[in-house]
This record gives sequence, C-alpha cells and structure tokens, in this order.
Amino acid sequence: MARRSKRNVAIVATGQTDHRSKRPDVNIVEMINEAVRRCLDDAHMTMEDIDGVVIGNMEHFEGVFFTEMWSVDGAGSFLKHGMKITTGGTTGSSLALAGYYHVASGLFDTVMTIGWEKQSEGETTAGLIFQADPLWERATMSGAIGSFAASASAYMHKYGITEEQAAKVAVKNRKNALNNPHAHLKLDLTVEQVLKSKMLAYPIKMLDMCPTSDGACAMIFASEERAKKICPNPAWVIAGVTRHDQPFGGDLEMVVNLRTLRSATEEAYKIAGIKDPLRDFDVAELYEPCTFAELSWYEAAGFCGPGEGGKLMDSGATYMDGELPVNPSGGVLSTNCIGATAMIRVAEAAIQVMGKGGKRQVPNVNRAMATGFGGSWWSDVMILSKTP
Amino acid sequence: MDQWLEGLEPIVEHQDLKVPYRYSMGATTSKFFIEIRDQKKILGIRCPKCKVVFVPPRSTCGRCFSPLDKWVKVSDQGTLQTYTIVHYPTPVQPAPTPLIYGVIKLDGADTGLAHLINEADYEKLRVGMRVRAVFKEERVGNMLDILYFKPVEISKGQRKKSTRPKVKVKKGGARGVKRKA
Amino acid sequence: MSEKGGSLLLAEFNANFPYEYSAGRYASYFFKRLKEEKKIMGIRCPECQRVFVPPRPACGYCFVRNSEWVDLGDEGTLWGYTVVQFPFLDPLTGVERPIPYGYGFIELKGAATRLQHFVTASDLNKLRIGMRMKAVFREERKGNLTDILYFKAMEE
Amino acid sequence: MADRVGIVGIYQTKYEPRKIFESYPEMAFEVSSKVLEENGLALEDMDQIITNSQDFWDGRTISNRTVSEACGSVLRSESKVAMDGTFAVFYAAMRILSGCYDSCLLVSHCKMSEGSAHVINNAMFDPLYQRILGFDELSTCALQAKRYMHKYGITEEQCARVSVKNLQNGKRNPYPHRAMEVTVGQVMSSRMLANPIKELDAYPITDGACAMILAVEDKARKWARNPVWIAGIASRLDSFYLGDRDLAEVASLKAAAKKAYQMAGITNPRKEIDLVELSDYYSYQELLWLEGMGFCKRGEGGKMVEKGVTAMDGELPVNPSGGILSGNPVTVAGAVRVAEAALQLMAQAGKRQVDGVKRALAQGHCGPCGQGQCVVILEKGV
Repeated sequence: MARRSKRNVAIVATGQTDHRSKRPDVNIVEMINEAVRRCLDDAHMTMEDIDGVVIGNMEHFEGVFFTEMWSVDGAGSFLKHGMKITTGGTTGSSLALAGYYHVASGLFDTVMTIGWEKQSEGETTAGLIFQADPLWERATMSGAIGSFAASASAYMHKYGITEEQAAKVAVKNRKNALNNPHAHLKLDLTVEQVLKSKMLAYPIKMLDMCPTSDGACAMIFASEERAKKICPNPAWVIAGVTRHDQPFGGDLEMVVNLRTLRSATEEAYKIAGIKDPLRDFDVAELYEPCTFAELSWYEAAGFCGPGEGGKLMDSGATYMDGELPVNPSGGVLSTNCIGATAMIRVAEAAIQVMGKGGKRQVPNVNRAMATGFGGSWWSDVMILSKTP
Repeated sequence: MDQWLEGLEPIVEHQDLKVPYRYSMGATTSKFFIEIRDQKKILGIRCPKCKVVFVPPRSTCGRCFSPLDKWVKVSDQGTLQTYTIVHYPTPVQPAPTPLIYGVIKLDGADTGLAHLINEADYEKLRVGMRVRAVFKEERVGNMLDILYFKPVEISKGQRKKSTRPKVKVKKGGARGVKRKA
Repeated sequence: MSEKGGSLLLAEFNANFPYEYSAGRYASYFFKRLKEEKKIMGIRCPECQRVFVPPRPACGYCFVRNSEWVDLGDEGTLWGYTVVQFPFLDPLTGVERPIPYGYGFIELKGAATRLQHFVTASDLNKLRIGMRMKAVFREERKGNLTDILYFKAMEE
Repeated sequence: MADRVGIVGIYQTKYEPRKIFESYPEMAFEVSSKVLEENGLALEDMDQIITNSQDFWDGRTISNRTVSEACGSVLRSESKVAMDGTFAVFYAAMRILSGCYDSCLLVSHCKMSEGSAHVINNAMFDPLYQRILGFDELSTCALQAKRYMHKYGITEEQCARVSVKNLQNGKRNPYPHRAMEVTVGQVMSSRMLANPIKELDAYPITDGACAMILAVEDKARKWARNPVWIAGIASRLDSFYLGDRDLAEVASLKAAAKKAYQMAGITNPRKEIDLVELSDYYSYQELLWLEGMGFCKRGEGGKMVEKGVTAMDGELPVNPSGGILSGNPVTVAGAVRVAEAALQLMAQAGKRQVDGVKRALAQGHCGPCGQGQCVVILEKGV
C-alpha cells in the first residue's frame, strides 16, 4: 500500500552519544544536545541549516511529558518546526520515518530527528508496566522480559530452537560491539557464559537480554538537492513501511512469529525490488530486544524459512564475515536507550551505506536494511541504498 | 440496544501509578543550585554571542546554539514581570493555597525566573514591583532553597526609581530582551 | 540527594499519577459475568467468526462491531509461560512485586486469542507448554481480572 | 503547496465531562467506523492511520496500543503524534504529500476525566527548575494572562466577553457540553481559579474523540462532494522556560502564521480569511492569538470582541463552534478546530454555519503558555 516517495530523500549525517548505563554528568537536554552537535559536526552543518526537528522518547520512562518543549534549547528547535512522535519501542524508527516523510513532502529541505532515553532516571520495568493494559495485563506483566520469555518458550517448543543457538546471538552482537565506539556493552563472551548467566525468566537469562542505557541519537534527512551538497555518499531512503497489530500479547504469536515484520518486509522488499534479502542486502540492523528475537526476526524478514532462525545462526551467515552481517553495531543487545534504539538501527545502517563505519564497517555496502520493534509487537522497516 | 447492555453497570478501575524518578542535573544546573545552597548566590550564564544572561542557566543558548559557560552573578532582587494568585489546591503545589506565583527578572539577568511570591499584600501586588529572594535555612540544592520572593520594602522617595528599573538593551540582544519591562 | 562536596546533583521526584480507567461496556460485561457466575466470556466477530478474549468492541480484521457473547469455559491449554525470577518495582503498589511467580498465555477452547494470566502447578518447575490448565476463582469476587486467581495445571 | 491534500470527512463524538461507560477503544471505534460509513468508504480505502493522543492523559505508555485495533491498524501502517491535534493533521498531510500514501484516517482521542489534570500538567514542566514549584497549565496561563493584560491594557471584562460569545456559539453546536447563555457579569463573578482566570474563563474537563479522513487531491475529489483543501500549514516552537520569553508576546505563533500565510498566498489575513477556529483553552488566549496571527494590532484583541467583529454575525467570526471553552478535550481540541473550520467550508456546520466562508484558519497549540503553535489554512473546494 505504501509507495516510494515522490521526491528522493537521503540521510546525510548521524550523531550518537557514547551510550552508557548511566550518564550522571549531563541532564536530559544536555544529553540530547550531545547527539545533536555530533550530528551537525558529521554533516559540517550548523543548526541554522536545519528546517525542523522531530523528537521522541518513552514519556513515562523519565516522567517527562513534553520532551519536544523542554528540549528546545538543546535540540536547537527554537522558532523552528518541531514535532513529537512516540510509539514505544518503535519510536526511533517512527521518528526516522517522520524525517523521511517531512522531507519527501517537499515542505522541508533538511530535518533533524532525535530519539533519546535516559533509563537510569526512572524505573524501566515500572515504565514498561505502564504500557500494559491496565485491566488485562498490568497485574501479571513484568516488563519486557516476561513477554519475551513466555513466547520464547513457545518458540523453542514449536521449532526446537535451542538456548545455545540463542546464546550465539549474544556472543556475536556483543563482540561486534567491540568495534563500535558508541556501544554500551562491549563483551567478548562465550556461549557457555551466556548459558550460565543468571536466570531472569525462563528461558531468558541475563546475557540473553538487552541492557538499559542512557543515550541519544540524531540524524539529518535532506532533499536530493541539499543531500548532494552536504554529503559525498548519502544514504538514500528507498522504502519505509510500518505495521501495527492487535493490542494484547495473547492476540499474537509474539516471538514465535512476528507477523508485523513479515508483512512490513514483504511490502518494503516489493517497493525496493528486493528478491532475496540474504543476498540483496549487504548489511542489516535488526531491532533484537533479546537473543531469541533475533533468530525469529531472521525468519520474519525472510532471511530463512519459519523455524530456521537457529540454523541460520549456526551457519555463520549473519556474522561480520558472513553473507549478511546482522548488527555490526552490536545491536540492541549491546545498547538500548529505548527512544533512540530503533533510530540507532537506521543510523547504523546509514553509517554502513555512507562508509563511515570505521572498525565496524562492512566492505562495499550498497544496500542496507534497518528495523524497529516495539508497541504491541509492531515493526518498522527502512531500506537504504548508495544510489537514489 | 443489545440485550446484554441492559442494566449493565460501568466498571472503573482506580490505579495509582507510583514511580521514583532521579534526574541528573548536569554540571551547569548543579553549579547554579550549589551556589545557592552554599553561598546564597544566584548565578546566571551569559551567551558569548547574543550577550543574553540566562537565569535559570542552561548549557546551550537556544537562540544561537552557542555553548554557554560564562557565569555571572545576578542580584537576589528583581522586578516582577507577572504574577497570579492561585486559589485551587493541587497535590503538587509546594505550599497551601492561596499561593502566589510570579516571574521575576533579577537585576543583571535578561530572562525571568518563575517562582513563588510570599509575604505580600494581595492588594498591593503589581507588575513591576521590586521583590527579593528569601532563602531557606536548611538548603539542599534545589529550587526550593529559595523559599520565595517577597516585596522589597522601600520608602516613598525610592519608589519611583526602583519600580521602573532601567532595562539594559544589549547590543545584538535577542528577542524579548529589547522589550520594555 | 545532594552530597555536599559533589559537583553533580540529582533532582528526585516520587511521582504518583492517579487514574480512573473506564473498563468500557465490553469489559464491564465480562467482569459482571465473571463475578456473578464464574464465567469467562469471549465475543465473536459476526463476519470472520473469530472469538476474542479479552472482549473488545471491534474485530481488527473485519472492522465490524463484535456482537455475540460466547462462554469459553474455565479450562484451557498452556501456550507459553515464564517464571519471573528477577525483582522489580511494581508501579501499582510502589514496592517490589513478590517473586517468583508464573504467568503465561492460556488457549481457551473456542477462542481465537489467548488469555494472559498467572499460571501455577504444584511446583512452578513442573509447568510445561501444552499442559491442561483450569481457572481457580476467588471466593469473594470483586469484578476484575483477579477474580480468577490463576490457572492451575490439571495434571502434572 | 504544489500538491494538495483534501479533508474528505469528519466525525466527532459528543464531548462530555465523564464518559464513564466508554473505554478508549470504544470511543476510537465509534469515530473511526462512523467517519468511514458516513462517507461511503471502507477501511481498505485508507492507506494509513494517524492516531493522536498523549500517554500521560491516557495513563498508558504507548497510548496508541490501546486504540490501534479500534482504529483499524491491524497489520496496517499507523503512527502517533503526541501533541495537539493540529500537529497530527500536519503530519497526516505531509505523509500524503510525500507520495507514499494517498489517504489517511486520523483519530484523535482523550479522556481528561480519567487522570488528574493538575498532576499531569505539572509533568509538562522540567524536573530541574520548574516542576518542583508545582506549576500546572492553569497557573502558568494565568501568569501569561496577567502579563498580557498588563502590557496591553486588556481588561478582564474583555476576556469575559470571549467566554460569553463562545459559550453562546456553542449552543448551536450539538457536540460540546458546556455551551450556555451567560452574561459578562456571570463570567466575572464565577469562581476565581488563578487570577485573572475564573472558572468561566477556563475550559472544562472533557472526554471525547474526533476522526478525520484526508486524501490526496484526486481521491479527495472522488470521495467528497465538497472537499476542503489545506492551503497552508506550519508550526513553530518558542522557548521553554516561562521567563525566557515575554509571555505577552507570541513569537512562535507569529512565525507559524507567517509561514502558513505565505504558503496560502495570504498577505492580509483580516481581509482574506473569513472565519477562525482557534484554541481558546482560556478566554484571554482568543485575544492574544488573534493578535499573534495578525488579525489586529498588538493590544487590540479586546476591542475586536467588544465591537462584535468576532461574533457569529461579525466581520470575522471566531469560534462559531463554541471553541474549547464550550468543552473539547486537550489534544483533541486542535483536531476539532480543523474539523470545525472544515465543516464550515463544506457547508455542513448545521446551525452554527456561517454564510459565504471560502477560507478559514484553524490554530492549535501545546506546551506551557502556547509554546508550540500550529496554524492551518483551509480553502473551499474548487
């Protein structure tokens, strides 16, 4: 149903904080400002060159109702167009898509998108319980971990996925993170260590789960005319698709089958002319909130058939030197500042296309995909390319 | 109407959502409160480009995006820009109603500070009146270390001068600064 | 917290947001039947015939109003579950929620969706996917979801 | 604007102080299904859904999770604008202009009765400097009202006249709940909340939802007898801290209006705009916003209402709907302004219809004292 935009739009710059478990040295607005300045530096631009700012986070995580208003000084949105878009875990990708639509509409030439979270300032599990239905889910809900655990157990049961296969995701992504200066958790782990880490909620152990981070990410989207002047190798947005779903966890198969990602990737691949994602993409940044999820997302994104996520992991295809490196950044398992997390996926995919990946750069990236995950098992997909 | 709706009573679920939040103030805001706590001094921060002195301080000038680090001491006295007497009680107010809020432009600052006003005769409250900060005895490092602002007692002869303070228009001053108080 | 001598301060707030959530007609009816008759009701889409629990005004697939109530019985199959073993602050009480506890998704016969609830067995370690589960009701029911205390394994 | 986005249809719930029987999905399904039905459209005709709500009001993080299914977003494209409804209209319009989508179902909802207004509004203030002082929307708007009245000599009586006019206009509108016949004296003697704002100067706690269908030009022409076109739309943010700006000035509104006028080719708004629906959460705001948008000189807003310029039968009718003062929930209020302006242009405004409206302006704002402003110019279909 969605089409490619009428006007070409490119990502021309990104900026991230160095994500940590705690940033007591800066307040929320200062942390946002850090990402914004890094993004402007990346583009060799000043705030005057920006037409509008789109920002978001998880409001209840920090108990900050009007982030778009408070952040005006640090986000540089004074007397500019400003907008707040929040959709839970997909907030970052919703914002990136908003940057795309803003510029594609022809009403803006350059738009900055900002996602952030300072999880150390609130209670993450309590914040997540806020998102459960007050009548039907809140009493049982235990933050994100419980929902993943309950359906990961069903996923293992249905397809014979093993805890070892899941553990390999934790090892791969955190090792990748060693190459990413912005990543929060950078660890050289063994499968054994992951399996022996503290049990949180069967089958999810401490090292199967993403961390909680303080951090922000900013990006600049520009029109074709502007993009070519700003950046020698911009990352062109080829497709953007969103899929939402029914409201209750019990309505859905959750980790067993993320049908929103299946539906969103099918449409995005059609728009972008992707036939075989494993071959056609050079890199993918998937929003994997836990190890089991990455395996399941492989299936939903069509990298392999249903139930084959574990086997694909075993094959090594998604390692840095594999056929389709997944999460060279270290992924969500290494960094999770929720409102920024999905934007970091898009930013990291853009970094790969722009060739700015440093030690985490995958050689010769022409096409990259990024996904966002959140809400009620919702998905966003963006496809980026070296050529418009 | 569907039959099942007949005589149905609406159910309402009451929940109190309780979360403790711990906000890092960052270096700039911390310094502002530490100076008030330890020295009873109110500091502003000056933009090197706009020359605007911001109170409360922040680390970026919203108007020109310059980083800010030039501290200036401002007075604990200022001029009331506006005020209101709040008659309705809420669970978040720091004092019983009726309470008075005001925006005070401290001498030496270009922006106003929103705070409480007290020890004031309601009838005599007016925009342009001179007020002064009253500090708390036991200060802990937050905005309520200033208990409130109270009217400055002045003799008749002084009034004309102090109720109409000269507003310095700074060269290159930003929006709001050039305007009359 | 503002330790004298430290140059970085914190602002602390103990937030308390009160809400009065209207259950709406569909949930109000569900809880009424649960309270009065210990019945777990689903609601059927007149077009695709899917039965939804929790009940809701519309079918998301056909976008029509759901209309027909269906008694789903009090037995079902355990589709997926977990045992929560990590401590966390419960915003509903302001203190840590007691752990460990089991919760999962129950497939009630005839329902197209699963009901999320507490699950238990004689021992939490004995929970298995595919187990038959039965609702255990509260004696003094109040008209909310906790009128079902939990679903308990029928055989182990 | 090179391409045009049209408003095809509108549906509103009744706005009531406490919709105790309505859950969010019930309210959202009512407006979503009815707006489609009344316009002879199916959900499949909608390429995307934009929801508009605030997590703090809903008492739920990701408040669109509650209504997604009821708005038709199952396995479809949806996003949520967490600001005033005018911003949601803006986002829906730009997503259509992007060429990615041809149509949009926009659903805005809020039940103010379920939360604690002052506690929620206190959370809009930053936790470092302002929140601890216990500010809320009403008390800070009172600071703005006082500043404005002091600086420009606006009187409480002039503000009361806004309430008298809008509450009376609201009686012609079947949706709001607080429309009534009142005198200036009654407004003036209503309970003092935070001076100069009295009970009848302030909007009431309200529940409700509003849905709107927007579409690209060719679809809009096909679907609607009288499509209404968005001729200009712009938003701007002012500085945050209450003392950073002179509260009597409205730089963000001025800048947003300027941009919107430029897009619509308007040089003299007073002459070229026939009707205004603006966000009058408090009576003084109608005057301040009219000045900010250049409908009169600074300080002359009071005279406009005194002379009857803004009355139903005046030269520039303002809020023939009865405005937010008659009862619209926060967030939804901005979508209602656009909806009501559109209904006037569609000649579907019933008893509140103003004759000969060809071009109308809708304005919305959010944040402390109107920090964020959005201006929408609508034109009758040609």
